[in-house]
Amino acid sequence: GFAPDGGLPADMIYRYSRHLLLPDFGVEGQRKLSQSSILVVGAGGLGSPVALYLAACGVGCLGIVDGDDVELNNLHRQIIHKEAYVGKPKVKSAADACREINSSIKVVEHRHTLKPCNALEIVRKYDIVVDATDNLPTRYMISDCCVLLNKPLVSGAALGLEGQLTIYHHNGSPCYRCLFPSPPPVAACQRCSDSGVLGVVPGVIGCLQALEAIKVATAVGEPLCGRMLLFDSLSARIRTVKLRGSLPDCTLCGENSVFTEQDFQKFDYENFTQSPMSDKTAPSVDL
Amino acid sequence: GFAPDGGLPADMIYRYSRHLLLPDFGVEGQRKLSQSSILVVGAGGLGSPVALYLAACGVGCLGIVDGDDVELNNLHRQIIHKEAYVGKPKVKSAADACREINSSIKVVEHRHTLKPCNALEIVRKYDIVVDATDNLPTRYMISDCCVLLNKPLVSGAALGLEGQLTIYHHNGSPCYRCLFPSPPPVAACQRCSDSGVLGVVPGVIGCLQALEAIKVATAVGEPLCGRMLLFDSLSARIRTVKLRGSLPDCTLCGENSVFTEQDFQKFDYENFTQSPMSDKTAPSVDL
Amino acid sequence: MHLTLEFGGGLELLLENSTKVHKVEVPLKDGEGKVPMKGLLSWVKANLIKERPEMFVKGDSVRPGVLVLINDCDWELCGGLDAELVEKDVVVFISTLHGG
Amino acid sequence: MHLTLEFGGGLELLLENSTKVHKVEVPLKDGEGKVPMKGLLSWVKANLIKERPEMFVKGDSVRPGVLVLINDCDWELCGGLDAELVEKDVVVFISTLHGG
Ligand SMILES: [Zn+2]
Ligand SMILES: [Zn+2]
Repeated sequence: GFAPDGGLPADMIYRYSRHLLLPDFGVEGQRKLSQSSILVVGAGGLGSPVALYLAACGVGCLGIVDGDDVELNNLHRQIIHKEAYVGKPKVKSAADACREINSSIKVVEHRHTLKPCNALEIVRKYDIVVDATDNLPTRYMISDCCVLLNKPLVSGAALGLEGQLTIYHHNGSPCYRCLFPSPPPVAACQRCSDSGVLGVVPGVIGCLQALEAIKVATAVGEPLCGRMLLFDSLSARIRTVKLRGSLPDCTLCGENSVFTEQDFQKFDYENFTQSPMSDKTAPSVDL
Repeated sequence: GFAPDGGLPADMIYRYSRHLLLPDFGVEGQRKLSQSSILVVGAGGLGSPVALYLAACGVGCLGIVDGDDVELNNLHRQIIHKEAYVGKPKVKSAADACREINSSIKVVEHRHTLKPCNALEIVRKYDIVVDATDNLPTRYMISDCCVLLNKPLVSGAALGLEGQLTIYHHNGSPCYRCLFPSPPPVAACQRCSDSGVLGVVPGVIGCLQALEAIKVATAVGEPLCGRMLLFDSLSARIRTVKLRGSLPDCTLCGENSVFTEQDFQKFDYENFTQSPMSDKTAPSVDL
Repeated sequence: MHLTLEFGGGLELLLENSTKVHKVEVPLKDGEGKVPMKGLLSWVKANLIKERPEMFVKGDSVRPGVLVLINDCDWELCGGLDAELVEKDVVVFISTLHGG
Repeated sequence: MHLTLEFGGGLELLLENSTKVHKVEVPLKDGEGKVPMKGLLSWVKANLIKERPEMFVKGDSVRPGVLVLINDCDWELCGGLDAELVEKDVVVFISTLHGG
């Protein structure tokens, strides 16, 4: 990283020279990156490119949280994991891969499933949160947690041949509950294990999540606040649409919200969404 | 891969189950992928995600061609290379990484800079070519070679904070010379080593190149033929624009073209573009 | 009135042949040059949705988890159910994704 | 005539403050409601390009390596230099990239 006096050591100048040459980014952008801490929730299809690109680009502290182990049917899209890590914790696999490409940053392993009982403690340590998870209750939970702790949330999702991306709770943008005050019916909660996902689709969305996290960390460019990117891989069409802002009467981020950290820790997200927090169902492929 | 009788072995059903579940992709898509051979030219910023995602998704034969060695200042964006490979050939580094995530596919190392004298021989062996290079003369050369051998060319580029993507010479789409019959002035030929590049920008374009290569290989979806994707990372805007088709009077792909394989082997691309085929200039970062 | 309707995020599965883009002609009421979103939802439910209508509508509105965009803008910014559509508007219905 | 002009791929560096998007009012010739691309190029060169005009134009046209898009469509499909612009058109000038 940077020296305490803020100067750039010679090996860092060389490693990041292609960033330092960018007029819109430069030394100041690299310095802000090196001083930022980013938590990636989920080391799966989205989390793979997010963690690799954030590690490569020189984020100061990269946290990865995931409670699952690597499985062979993850490998078609989760490019951070090697076959040798099948059966081992995803967090360990992902953190090792990040250290192999950049030993100069700090990589922190949180080998847990993020839950209401541990989320506040973990998320509190970071400046920016990236939602790279795969299920609905966790998405509500992470958004609520980020509102309580006032952290920007770079949220991506991918399923089938489509992807979506936005930044919640930053620069006036809505939180997840502003957009979706009530959860969808259970039948609408499709998962990758139910419906499949083309491997490179979370790759595209994950790279874009890393980009947005970098933009938030460095204050370079216009982050996707109050906008959502919609990706349709079949037609190669990507549109960016305008979203509502944070709603004054939102039960979480609204001005009269009474939702506390204690409420959060007791909230039953699986019951709220009628949907489990893990995506481990074995797929039934009928050939 | 698939068994000779076309059946899917049980471990492949499990590995690719999330693809097999996709109605638009399914067993037939996976079979076509496993029977396809794709050449990635360049194992750099674009080639890193292209090679990783093509290996992960189960392309039958993945060729990688690059004559350079890994340098420390590549690592901020070239996520396929580990620090341990600095100073070693990029092709070896990239191929090892691909084998680590999928030992069931064939990975071929071409440890050369692609040149008019070797391009025909190498490209001829593959069904689809991905241009993941970093310089103008090589882009003309690969396009000419793909026209001569009638191969679809998935071409991506990234510089600074922007990226571009299209498929040349496929389904009536133009070749590089249809769009750019004359090369630009030398002063317009900026490189990553001159102007810098934000690391994740080639990540986004490379993932999209892998996607388009998969769509061409499987005949799923509408590939980016006769269209170009323009990516501006600062504004997070991605537009897809309509391009001209193949020009009847193009000197390369036009109906009256007289350009032969012999002409190709003798053509001086560096002289034509007044620009060198390698991007090795050390950057001068003035801090 | 000529409108372009697009369905995504899985909602296209409720439509014939899972077609995502529909160029449609929505009838106007006498003397009016506009169609309110409320009217469009009824029309879509009656004319395009082929199965499981509860995956598209709930009560008067779309079901929770569906974003509605009028000319690439969240319908909440345009009046929601009371938003008035005009000739050649593009309306997108997209189900939010949770996978990764 | 009101037009939106966008510059990318490095061409924005030729403009004031490297601004990419320019909403401009291009004067019409007497009695005409349209501006040909040829006329727009001259107007851009005279009014927007602040340095190195040879990086934007060559002869009557744009320099090699620049793509011109009228309403997201390659100008070669719209008549090239003779294409006629109308009110509210969006014209993009983008330099092709070679890096990776
Ligand atoms: Zn809210
Ligand atoms: Zn041609």
